[in-house]
Amino acid sequence: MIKKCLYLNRRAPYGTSYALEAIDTVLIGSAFDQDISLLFIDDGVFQLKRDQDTTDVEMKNFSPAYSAFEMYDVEKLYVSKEAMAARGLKKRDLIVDVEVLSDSAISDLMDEHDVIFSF
Amino acid sequence: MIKKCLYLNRRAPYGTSYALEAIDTVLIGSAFDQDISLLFIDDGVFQLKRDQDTTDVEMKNFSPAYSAFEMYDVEKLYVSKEAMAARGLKKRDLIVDVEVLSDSAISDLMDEHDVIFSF
Amino acid sequence: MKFVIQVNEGPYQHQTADSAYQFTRAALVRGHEVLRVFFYHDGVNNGTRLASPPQDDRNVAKRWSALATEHDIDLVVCVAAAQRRGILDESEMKRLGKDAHNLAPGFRISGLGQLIEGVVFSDRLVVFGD
Amino acid sequence: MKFVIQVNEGPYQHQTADSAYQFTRAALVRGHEVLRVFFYHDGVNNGTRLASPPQDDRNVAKRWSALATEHDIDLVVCVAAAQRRGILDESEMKRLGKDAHNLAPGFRISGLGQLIEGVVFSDRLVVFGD
Amino acid sequence: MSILHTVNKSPFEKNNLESCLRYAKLGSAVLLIEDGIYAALKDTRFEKEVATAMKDVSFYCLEPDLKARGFSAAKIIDGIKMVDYAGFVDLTIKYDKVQAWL
Amino acid sequence: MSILHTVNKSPFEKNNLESCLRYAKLGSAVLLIEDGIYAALKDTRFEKEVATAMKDVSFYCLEPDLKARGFSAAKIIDGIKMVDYAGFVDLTIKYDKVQAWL
Repeated sequence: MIKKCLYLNRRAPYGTSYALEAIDTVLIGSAFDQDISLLFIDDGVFQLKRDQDTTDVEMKNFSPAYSAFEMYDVEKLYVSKEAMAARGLKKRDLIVDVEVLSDSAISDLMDEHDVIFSF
Repeated sequence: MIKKCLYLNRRAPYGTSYALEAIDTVLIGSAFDQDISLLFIDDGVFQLKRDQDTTDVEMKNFSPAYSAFEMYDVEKLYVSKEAMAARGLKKRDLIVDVEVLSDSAISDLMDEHDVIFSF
Repeated sequence: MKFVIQVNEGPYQHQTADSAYQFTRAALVRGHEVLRVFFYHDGVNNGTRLASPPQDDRNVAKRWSALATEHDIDLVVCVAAAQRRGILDESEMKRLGKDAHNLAPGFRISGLGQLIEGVVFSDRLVVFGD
Repeated sequence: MKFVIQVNEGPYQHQTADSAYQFTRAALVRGHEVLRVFFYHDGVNNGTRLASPPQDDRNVAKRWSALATEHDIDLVVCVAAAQRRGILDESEMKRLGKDAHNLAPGFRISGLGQLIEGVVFSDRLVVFGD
Repeated sequence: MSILHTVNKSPFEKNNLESCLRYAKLGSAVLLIEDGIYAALKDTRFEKEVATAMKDVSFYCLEPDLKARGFSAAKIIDGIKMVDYAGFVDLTIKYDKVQAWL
Repeated sequence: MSILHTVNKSPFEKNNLESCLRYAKLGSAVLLIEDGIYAALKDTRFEKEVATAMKDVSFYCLEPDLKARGFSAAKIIDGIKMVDYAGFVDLTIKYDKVQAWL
């Protein structure tokens, strides 16, 4: 049985471990042949910021994982246009190619999925 | 050595255990003969709301402890006027008698203490 | 209806571990099936049998264990989160070369696949977290 | 200068447990005295020796233990918070009638009085939490 | 497909309710639990925002959490419905899926 | 007595910075750490508020946390000073006490 699964990311990276855990869950989810989309809203858009360097905080830099998603057929990545604007982020600041959605398109996206995993 | 200790309460009760833990710390602190003040700002003012009834959530109702503070010579309780107003709370809604302070008086209060315990 | 419940926080610090328990019990009382309760992130800390809360307070781990016994529900602790936080059963203890284990009765340790599989074969996922 | 450091969160879920460690180490390197590190609330979960994080990740409990050995600092786990969360040493295990203990080397279990006393006899309290 | 949105944080402290309301569509519902119940109170800074959202979205409040925090149904914005834990379970079935704003 | 205020939450997510700035007095300082560093960025919704607060209050930003999140000093509001962990320790001594906005 295939379900349309939306992984909803709302938190900044490193401050909490949700971003890291979301990556793990997405990769496991892909092994179950589910229809996977990732959505980044609120501070979740910061997860995709380029140039993360965790040397001095001595934590693991997990941001390269986003570029590896394609190999796992995880190809639908969406970000909120409004969240990007409020945070002064441009598409070129992001580590991967994403589709930028308006808030009303995001409402529709949530609507059409079978299940939402909240991180 | 006596220090002026300010216990700063900013969280709602029950959603997290900080309010409960603050009570424990204040009571222990009083045994050390420290000069103790309690300040309630932001959602911390909700800790003092009358009529708390935790029967259905099956948690411990710790609000009677605020009335017992006097027995431990913990008598300086301050609340933020602005926090009360934003939350629609009046002094008569509170379980204990408190002094209501403006935000600028609260700044001064923080200033004159030796140490701040944040909850 | 078949439910999967996800719990992201440990006991006592956040009410959300209590809410998850109250919801799960109410769903069972209502006659629904709880396919699985999945303890993720700090939620794995619900599964220690070493907790000794004060007599006048609830015992969160024991409450879950009792619910599992009574209703035969599957309490799964995420293995990766549990390893990071020091929650383990006897076989994990041996595998990891540790000298003690602390998993409460009625809980088992398994992978994130159990969450995904649960979601695939259930009607509702309800998440409790901070 | 004499510091007391308070840690309110467990490892991995919140960076604040990392920040507390980095600050403590920097203070020691700077030649200051760290009178005590007090683990409160979920912070007590820093003190389990049963954690096995992935090889490529930091081991938070081991890191604290090493710092305690190297600089002879006092790592105190709040007893009331620890009892609720199942963190205990051998004597607590016996007293509470439990069958295992999990406290990491270099940590000890004591009361909130240790926090207050530390604050009274130090110059700065620095709190790390969520 | 309709959504039941759960909000467990105080709107005074976190942005969860604000984000939720940005995406909650006509026909969906919001259930306030834990510290989220403060958004249901009359006479607060958020009353107007909630009342406006109620034109499109149904609002529910978990009564055990409301009572724990010292409030009763009388202090709640008109039109917000009270549920207990059994009612919470029923809501998760009435709507097609649950989105937890954590 | 002067205060070093530490803020470790994103201003987009929680009200910590807002509360801190309500009480921070002339001569005190704010140190942004962990997710708090997002308040130090140029071109965000909070830039103006921070710039205004800087007239009375010194602002610092923990560089290891800034770098971890993919930003550099070039993206920071002018006048905010960078510190490392050793600098964080020095600040707690320079000011008379530390207030952590958690």
